[in-house]
Amino acid sequence: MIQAIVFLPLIGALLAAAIALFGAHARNPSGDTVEHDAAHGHGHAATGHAAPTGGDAAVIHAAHDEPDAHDDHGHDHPVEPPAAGSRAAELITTGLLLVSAGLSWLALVDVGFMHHDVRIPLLPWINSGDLQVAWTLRVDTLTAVMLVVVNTVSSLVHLYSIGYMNDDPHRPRFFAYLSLFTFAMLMLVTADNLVQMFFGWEGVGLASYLLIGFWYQKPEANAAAIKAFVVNRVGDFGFLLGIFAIFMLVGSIDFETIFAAAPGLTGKTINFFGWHADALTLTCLFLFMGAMGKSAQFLLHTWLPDAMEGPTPVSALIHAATMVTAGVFMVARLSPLFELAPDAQNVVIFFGATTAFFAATIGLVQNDIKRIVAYSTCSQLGYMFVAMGTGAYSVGMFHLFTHAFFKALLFLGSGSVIHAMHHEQDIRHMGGLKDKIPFTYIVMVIGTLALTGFPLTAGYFSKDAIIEAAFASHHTMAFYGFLMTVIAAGLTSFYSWRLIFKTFHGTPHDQKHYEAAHESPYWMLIPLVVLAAGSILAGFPFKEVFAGHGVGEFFRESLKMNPHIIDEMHHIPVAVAYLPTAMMALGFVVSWMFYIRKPYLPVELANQHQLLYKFLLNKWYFDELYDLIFVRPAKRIGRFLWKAGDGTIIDGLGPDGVSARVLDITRGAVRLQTGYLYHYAFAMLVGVAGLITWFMLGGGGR
Amino acid sequence: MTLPDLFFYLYSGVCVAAATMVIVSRNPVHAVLFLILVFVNAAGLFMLMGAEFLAMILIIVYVGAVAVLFLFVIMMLDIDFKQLREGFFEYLPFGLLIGVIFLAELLLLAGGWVISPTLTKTITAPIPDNMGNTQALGMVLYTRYIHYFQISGLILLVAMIGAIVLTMRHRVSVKRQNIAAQNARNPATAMEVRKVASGQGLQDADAAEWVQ
Amino acid sequence: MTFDAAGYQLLPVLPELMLTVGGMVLLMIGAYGGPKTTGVVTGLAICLLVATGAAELLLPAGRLVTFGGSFIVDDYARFLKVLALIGSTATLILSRQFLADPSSKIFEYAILVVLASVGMMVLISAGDLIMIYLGLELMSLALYVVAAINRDDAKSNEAGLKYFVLGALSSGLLLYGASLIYGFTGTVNFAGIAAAAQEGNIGLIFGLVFLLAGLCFKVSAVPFHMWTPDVYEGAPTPVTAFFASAPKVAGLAVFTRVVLTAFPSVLGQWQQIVVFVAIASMLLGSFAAIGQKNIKRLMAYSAIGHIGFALVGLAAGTVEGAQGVLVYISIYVAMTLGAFSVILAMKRNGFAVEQISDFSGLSRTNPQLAFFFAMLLFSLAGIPPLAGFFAKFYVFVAAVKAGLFTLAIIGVVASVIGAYYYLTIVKVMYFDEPKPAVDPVRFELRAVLAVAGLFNMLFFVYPAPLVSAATVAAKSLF
Amino acid sequence: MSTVGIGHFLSVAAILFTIGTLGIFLNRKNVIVILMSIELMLLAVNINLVAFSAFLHDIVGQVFALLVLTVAAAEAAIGLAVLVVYFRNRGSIAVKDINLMKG
Amino acid sequence: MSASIMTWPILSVVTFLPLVGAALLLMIRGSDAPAQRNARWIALWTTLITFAVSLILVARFDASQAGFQFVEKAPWLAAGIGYHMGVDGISLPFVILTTGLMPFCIIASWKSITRRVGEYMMAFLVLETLMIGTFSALDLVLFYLFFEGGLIPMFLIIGVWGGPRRVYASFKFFLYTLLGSVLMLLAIMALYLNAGTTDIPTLMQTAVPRSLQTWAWLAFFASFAVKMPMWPVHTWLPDAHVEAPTAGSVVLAAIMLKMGGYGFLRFSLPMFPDASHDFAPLIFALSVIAIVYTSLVALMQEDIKKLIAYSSVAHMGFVTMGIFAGTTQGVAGGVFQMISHGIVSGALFLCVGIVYDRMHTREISAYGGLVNRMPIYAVVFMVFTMANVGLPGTSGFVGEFLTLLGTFKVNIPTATVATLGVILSAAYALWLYRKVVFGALVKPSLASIKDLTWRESLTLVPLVILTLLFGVYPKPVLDMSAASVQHLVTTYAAAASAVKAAALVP
Repeated sequence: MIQAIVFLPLIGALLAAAIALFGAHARNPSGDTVEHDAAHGHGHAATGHAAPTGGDAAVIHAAHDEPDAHDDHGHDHPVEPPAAGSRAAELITTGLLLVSAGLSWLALVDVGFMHHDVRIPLLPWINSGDLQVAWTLRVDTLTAVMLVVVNTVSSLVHLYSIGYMNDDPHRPRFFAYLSLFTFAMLMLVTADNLVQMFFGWEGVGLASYLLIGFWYQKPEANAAAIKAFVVNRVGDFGFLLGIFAIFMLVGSIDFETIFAAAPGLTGKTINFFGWHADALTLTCLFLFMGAMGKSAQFLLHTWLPDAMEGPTPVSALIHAATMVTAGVFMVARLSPLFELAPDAQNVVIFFGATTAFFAATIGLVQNDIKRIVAYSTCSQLGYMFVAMGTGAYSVGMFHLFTHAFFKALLFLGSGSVIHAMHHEQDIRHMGGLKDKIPFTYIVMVIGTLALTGFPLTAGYFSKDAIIEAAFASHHTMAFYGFLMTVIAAGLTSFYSWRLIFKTFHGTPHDQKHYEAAHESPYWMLIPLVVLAAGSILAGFPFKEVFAGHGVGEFFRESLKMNPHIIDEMHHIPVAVAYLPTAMMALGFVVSWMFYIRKPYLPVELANQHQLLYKFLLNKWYFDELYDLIFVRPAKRIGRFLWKAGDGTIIDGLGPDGVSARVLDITRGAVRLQTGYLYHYAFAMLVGVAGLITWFMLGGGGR
Repeated sequence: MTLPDLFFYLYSGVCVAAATMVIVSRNPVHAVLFLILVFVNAAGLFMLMGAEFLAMILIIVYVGAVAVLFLFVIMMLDIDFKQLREGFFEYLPFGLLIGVIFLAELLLLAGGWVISPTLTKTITAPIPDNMGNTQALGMVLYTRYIHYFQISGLILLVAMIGAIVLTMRHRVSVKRQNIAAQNARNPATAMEVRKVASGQGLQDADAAEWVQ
Repeated sequence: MTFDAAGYQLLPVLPELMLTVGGMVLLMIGAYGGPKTTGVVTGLAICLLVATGAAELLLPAGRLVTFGGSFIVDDYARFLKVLALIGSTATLILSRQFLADPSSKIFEYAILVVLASVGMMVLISAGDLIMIYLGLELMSLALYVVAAINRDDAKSNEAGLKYFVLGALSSGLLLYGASLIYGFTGTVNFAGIAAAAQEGNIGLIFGLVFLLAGLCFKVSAVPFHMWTPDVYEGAPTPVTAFFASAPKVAGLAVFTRVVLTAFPSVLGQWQQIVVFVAIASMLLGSFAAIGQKNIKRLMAYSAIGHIGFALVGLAAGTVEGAQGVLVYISIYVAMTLGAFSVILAMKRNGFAVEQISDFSGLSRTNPQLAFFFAMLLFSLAGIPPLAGFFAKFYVFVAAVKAGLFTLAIIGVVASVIGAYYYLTIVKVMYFDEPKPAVDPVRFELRAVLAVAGLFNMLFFVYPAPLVSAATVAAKSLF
Repeated sequence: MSTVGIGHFLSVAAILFTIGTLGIFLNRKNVIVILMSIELMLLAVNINLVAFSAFLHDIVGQVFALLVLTVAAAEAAIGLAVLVVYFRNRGSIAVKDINLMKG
Repeated sequence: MSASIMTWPILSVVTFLPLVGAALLLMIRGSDAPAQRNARWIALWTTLITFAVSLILVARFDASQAGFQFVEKAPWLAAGIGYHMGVDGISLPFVILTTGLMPFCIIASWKSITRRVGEYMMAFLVLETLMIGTFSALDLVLFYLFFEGGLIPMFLIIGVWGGPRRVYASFKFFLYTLLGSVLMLLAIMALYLNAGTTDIPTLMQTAVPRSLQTWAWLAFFASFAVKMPMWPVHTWLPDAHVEAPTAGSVVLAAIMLKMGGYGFLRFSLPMFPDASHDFAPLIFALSVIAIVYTSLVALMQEDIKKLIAYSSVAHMGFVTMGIFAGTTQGVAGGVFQMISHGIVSGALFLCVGIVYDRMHTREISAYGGLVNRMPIYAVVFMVFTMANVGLPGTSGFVGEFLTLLGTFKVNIPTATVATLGVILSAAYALWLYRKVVFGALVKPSLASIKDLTWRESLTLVPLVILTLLFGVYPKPVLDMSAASVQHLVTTYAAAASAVKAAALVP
């Protein structure tokens, strides 16, 4: 069963890829014809090609004429017919995913409640000396939860995409990517060792790169894709170092072995660039760095908003529900290590809390509908890390679980809006859509309620639990975490409602698009319904097993919880327990004031605090900062090293310089050969005189 | 100062002075004459050392043959002496410096020679006391040192061949009269009648033959 | 004084006698037959040289000494004589084309080569200073003449003149040295010198310096090399090929024999000289060759460089070193003969071309010629697996073993610099656009080229014969 | 023997030898003088040989000198032959003109 | 002859078979179309048969043994310098890599080489012999022969069939590598004189005096560092790669660079363990510099091949680092990285060659949007780009991971800085991919560019499969070398600990 869950998406991906490739190949002549024609003479070849390339020439032509036409989406010019077998690819991948999702739920029940943990060895992988890495599927409760999240969201996204991508000619490729992503994610969550996890980790990175850059004709998409990959790699840098450190300490990268050996590592130190760091702390920090990259935490978050260049289902799948939670999952998976490294936990809390707050502040002023949701995602991931840092891993997982539903819902809902608005993403151009697309409106409101933690929605349970855990925790950073999450709760509420109000309420700002707006097809609506249901229902039934006393029973060995945190969470002051709800209400009220009641207020506020507004609007200037301190220096150094380092210094002093000197000496040597007899004779005499002088003066004597 | 000493200084003084003149005199004829002077005085030095035969040979061979050969060549070449007058002193200081160092070292060496028992032990052919220099030489030259003699003969042969090869010329370009051949000519050998195809001229092979 | 019959056998000099007498017979044939016998005389001379080589090998084994120790036939002498005779033979073969030219039908050429070969053989077998001098002069006088043998060519004359003047100067130096050695040891015999030189004094060293200066001139080692480029360039190409092969063998042979058998006790002194000369030669050969445009001139600098490498082996002053020298010179002779057969083959419309740029695109117009030449050049550069590599290998092994690390390092660096100009020619042949094709290559050139080229390329397959012969030869010196 | 010892003869030889070499490389005039300088050098060698021979009482030196004399004559002959050929071609024997080839 | 030869000298056959093909090529006269066709087919069949025979080596190889197998011995140059061939787990993968890649090189040159086809093929076949010989020689002089001999055909390949600056590049390549190697030659001689033999297995057992170790190590280092190439002697590589014809680049990157790494493994570590231990910091420093420096330089390249060349330098940095870490993972990773890089960089150069054949330019700026017209090409290129980046699941990851893992145990700062390469490689490789393959196809010159032909697919698809296979299942290679690597590491560690012990004694 587990194999089926994991590999069905891969099969789907391969089939879809094959279809995509054959389709693409069919549309583009291979070079064989060139060679064939060449055999008959080039003159004919040239004219022979003119006809079949006519269509493409048109594309190029169009692209030349309207370079700005690509500002939005690459498929504005659907001149290419969809590849043959597109529908087949869609159905195959989606069908396989649905099967996989169904099986995942079964697995959750089987593992989580029936306690049938499994480890399935598949193949040996990297064996070298004491390093023994094998492909093994490991399913315990933690994994099972992730399987459910991943497969459910993924299958719904697949389904949704059938509608959303309906007029894209490259659908098979899209579905291949989606399924590939799902497979990689499944490999990640079922990993039995760090390296396999890293495989999945990078695999999702690759899939996300491909998906973000799906519209490869868009320069922004390409840039965003690279950015996502490279920033993630920065995180992976840490992850890898973490793996190395663990291997150095434990001699293995198997989870079982590591966890068994972890208690023995306390007190050991590693000399890291002269810093005698506590081994476990350092290792955990390295690993957390990986998590930061993948989960877009503060400092490594910059790729996430840009990743919104990808198609909306991608945003939903990868950048909301699944991939970004990989970091959270990783920390949860490695809870036995983090539990032993309180300093590292503090760092986790700090970054989580900071991200929660920071992303929320940026979300306040953004205008791109997907970016708002993206910053919201960022912020919510911060919440999860706060939970992880406090040792309430199950709580973090709970939020991960619920968040997957409502965030996917929000993204897909946004997609529905965008679809309705003909790929308009700026909320300033929207407004009043609730009448045009009421269904979408309803699900978006549901999602917003869940996100903001409206009582009894899924988010309410998980998010409040996190805030409680932060309050209850005894970590140094815990209070900071508590404070930030509470503030962020209010901000979240504000910007979420802002989005709803500006999109669906008020007056339409773009009449043309507004008139044309239409409800999405059923392919898209069905997933929305399912997710909406999940957003409401995923909380309460699971409250006990994730954040209540059922945790130990449910997760068992898969998480090593802070032993007291759950109890202490239940003994916090009532005021604190109500604080998040209050913040949510406050946010709603302010938002309502700003955007429904007195729409001029935000403008005035922005004008009064121009600096702050700009600061937030420009995302705390992080992109600019990174550009200034990393990207541009790297390029400058690269160019310098190339031209000055390689060119002037190494080649100049090395081969080129030496050869120039050799030529100089050559010129001198040749000049010595004057052609005159007397010079030749003189040289001989000087030679003899020199030698006898050498011996005469005793230099050569014995 | 004994008489031999006096003669030594006379001979050597003239020798060195004449040698200097050989290389500095502008007229090569003068140089040859100075060279002869050198040789004659060197023969005197040989005499002082008891090598009469060599002294005689020096006069006969060098003065009689080599120097005359030089003179002969100089005359034959008909050199424009004016043209030869420049450029002696161009690098003189540096050249002289090297020469002086060179000479100083050689002189130091010359003064350092002493006869030692090891030397006398290694001597292979002591000069017999009971015969003259010429006889002593004659005793070994054609017996013990016959191979040297033969090889020097070969060297002279080479010199002879070389001189002939280099200087004796059968100029190919010069047409010499060959009366017999001319008389033997008849129309069959002197003429050839050819048919030349119109517009083609002589073929290459024909042309080559034609030229010959 | 009694005639010591035991010391004056003629058997050891039989090959020399054969060659001498044969040469005179040929001289008679030529003198009476006139220029039209040039081809016949040359052909017979080739046969004579081959027969002499065979005779040399047929002499009784072991060390034969005659003329009171003046003439030594040992394995060393046999090895080098055969090598020198190969060089002479090959150059005569290569000269056939030149001699076929109506303007240079000079039958004396072959006779001079034969007599020069006698000189070389005397030189190689020389057991005392007088023999060295006589052998050297016999060889050199013939060489002066052949250098200038192209009477109507100003360059050839100039080459002869320069060679003669400098050669005479070097003879003078050598003689002066010989006289000092004689004076300070009381003998001219190598064994006697070795015995007397136990307490090496400054006079002896001076003599050694002068003597080695003269010998360095013959092998064209820096700073006594100055004649080489001009003479190589000016002399007719077959003569240059001759200069580059056999006389070098003889020069190096006597050089090695003198220092190893006459001056073993002052090894420290002559080693300094040899090291200095070797370094200077390797460097100058490598550097100056880069600036050359004329292939013959380039080969001259190449020769200077190669002599430097050969002297590296000698500098070691050991059996290995001598063996290295022998292997080196053997392989060098093969390489240089091959190279010169290519240079001789370079004729366009009957005119010899000798600028490096004339080789442009040779690989397209005459691929085989270009290929063989390229392989020879790589071999000269010392790139394995070609023979040139092994040549360098043996001398450097000897140097390293003798602890001459600096010399070895400078040597290998010089070989890299030297590789540059060989590569330049390969580049011209292979990378550049072709010039008009060269004339069809004569058979004998192709034959020499094929033998030399294949020897170069396939030496590595079965190096044992040459190497073991060289070992035996080297051992006979000690 | 008188006060004039072997050193004196050797010194004369050394001076002559030096003059000979100087003659070769200081001479910018004509090749014939160079040939004469060579003869001077060989003469110096001969004086050396004879001196050593006399003072060592060894005949070898004189034999050597005799051979040197012979060979020197041959050498002179060849040298002059080369010179003649050269002159025929170039019409000059100025040392400075012998410069077709260089570099 | 040794008794261990199994019925026939299989290793020599593999080594010299290509020469037979070259000899056959010699017999082809003329340069007309049929002659060219024959030359191509002869070369292809020769390489294929060689590959097939080399597979027998694999089949008969006993991976559990650390020692040399298929040993052949014959007297040769002198006592102690013999013809001695054999492979162990470290060299066999390289032999197979060589024989395996050569057919691809021949096929890749099928259409793009139209001038002097026979000579071209001959050069490649001779080169193949020399490369196989380098990896299977068990005598230092023999090794040197093969090692250096490779310069000649490569020089001609770059120079005759290369790009516009081919003269500069070929000379630089030749002289640079030669200079490094001649110093090694001196060290070989010193070793010969020390041990009286150049037999590699014997030398591995022979203790070398400490001072000689230092010098010999440096001399070997000079050669191998240039060959690798390591920073700062790497500058010949970009030039050589850029100017070489496609197959030349492939051979250069895929095989010839590996000779350096192989040399470190075969000589430096086992023969000079003390010196290796002493100089490991130097190697670490140079490797790390290479990784970061050349990656940064690669970021700024304007020429596709140059970029890949610089990335090769960076990847070789991982290799040297791993080898001198001296740990099992480091060394095994080094071996694997070399094999993997052989496949991947070779394939990348093939990819470049494919577009070069169509457009005759390697300027990155001349391309863009190829995916629109060349979807299969885009996929293939993507696979290799990702392998170059070191994405898990591709062979590139395994080697990089192992070397870093192995180094981390020994030297944390080195491993840490080297890991930065992971980030930078992603940056330059993806940037290249984006500029060349992604984007809109707006350049008119590219409008009618064609996708892969069957012949091109034939060369690339097996490499794709290998890249992915070794990424997911690297066991065949790792197992093949495991025993030998373990043996190497054990002896090295023993020597190194002896050094440490000696250092502790006051």
